[in-house]
Amino acid sequence: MNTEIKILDTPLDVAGCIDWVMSPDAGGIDVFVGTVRNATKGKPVVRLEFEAYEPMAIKELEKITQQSFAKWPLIRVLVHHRIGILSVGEVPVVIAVSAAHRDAAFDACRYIIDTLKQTVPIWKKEIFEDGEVWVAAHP
Amino acid sequence: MNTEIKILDTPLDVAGCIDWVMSPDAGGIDVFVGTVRNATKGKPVVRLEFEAYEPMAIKELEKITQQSFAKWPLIRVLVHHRIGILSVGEVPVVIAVSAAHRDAAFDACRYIIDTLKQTVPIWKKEIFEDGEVWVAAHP
Amino acid sequence: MNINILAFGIAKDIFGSPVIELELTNNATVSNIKYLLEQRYPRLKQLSSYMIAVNNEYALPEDTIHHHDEVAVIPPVSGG
Amino acid sequence: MNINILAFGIAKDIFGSPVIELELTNNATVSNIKYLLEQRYPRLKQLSSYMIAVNNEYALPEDTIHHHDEVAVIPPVSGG
Repeated sequence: MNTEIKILDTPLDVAGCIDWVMSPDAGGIDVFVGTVRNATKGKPVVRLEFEAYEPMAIKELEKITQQSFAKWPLIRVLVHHRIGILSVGEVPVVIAVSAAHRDAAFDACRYIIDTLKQTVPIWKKEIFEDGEVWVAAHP
Repeated sequence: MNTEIKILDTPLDVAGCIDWVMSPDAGGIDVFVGTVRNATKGKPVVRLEFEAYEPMAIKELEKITQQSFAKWPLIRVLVHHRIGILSVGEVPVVIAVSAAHRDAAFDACRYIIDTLKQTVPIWKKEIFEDGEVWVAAHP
Repeated sequence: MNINILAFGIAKDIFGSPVIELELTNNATVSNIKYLLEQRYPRLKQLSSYMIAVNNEYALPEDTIHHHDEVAVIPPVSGG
Repeated sequence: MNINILAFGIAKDIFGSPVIELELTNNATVSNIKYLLEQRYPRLKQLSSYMIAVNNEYALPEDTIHHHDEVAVIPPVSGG
């Protein structure tokens, strides 16, 4: 198989993700690693909580990766998204794309993270010292 | 320091490179991992040899990373390039860029690899079953 | 018919539960569900937007709901 | 003055050595160096292009060479 999509409640293995997309046909791999920032608009973040509607999230991610294979000549695509409680510096998402030529890998990796953030049913709650907010919920 | 540039004659540590650019201020990391392809224009590649004019290569890489910090709001930038003999599947280059927002990380990482391939004095020789070629040397 | 409505993110907080039950007529549409939900949970109207998913796919307002459909409220997503 | 010329990649193969010595007049330019090198090593003219670096910087054709400069032949690069 050329695609691996997982929603995990354990720390993501970034090196393992990159190994998975490696291939003797590949000339370049682009990897996006999301990390939990320590602040939002200057306000310190204590931790994050991610929640997914899992079967639908997997289905939407499959659509996005299939679209990527249709748009670019790719070799392998991996998307791992973490759920549960994350501290500052931890990794909520890893997207890794291998291709014979690097332009396709860059374009596809960026397309996947941009589209994931628009369509995949996963939600992030930011917990501050004095309260908590579901990101993007309100205008 | 926010920049690490190295020319190494030992296998590159991709996971260590990503760890190095991680930061509590970062929201996204983009990583480019070059890999040795098994063929060039359909012809099987046995191995590659990379050679660098080291002091000048470091100087040119410093220019590129400084330009990147001038062009985009970045947090950390790492470039590790390997020299010597590499087999198919091995990693000649890792570029890792962290930023508060992912667009800057993607743009800078792509700019660095594109510019590296144009200006940094490093040379690649492809060794085939029946001969060898310095890549890009002849028209 | 009675349909379970799954809720995630802020919708779960607004409902006070990850799933609620809604009584619908047989030809109920996604639009009808949104109307009923907003009647019962006015805070839904304060969201930037929200979608209804039917059987793990984003649904259109005119789509009709059938007895064994899995229906979910999808507030603005924020993964990645 | 005698200047060492460093060579890399295919230039090293053409010279048969990682460094050669060239005798130059005092006001010699990068252009003059290229001319002398191409005279002695005509295969250089078959390259897609090549540059001269002086003290680890790409040099212009009109730049002049001084006694302690580090001079190198830079054939088309292919790193990454």
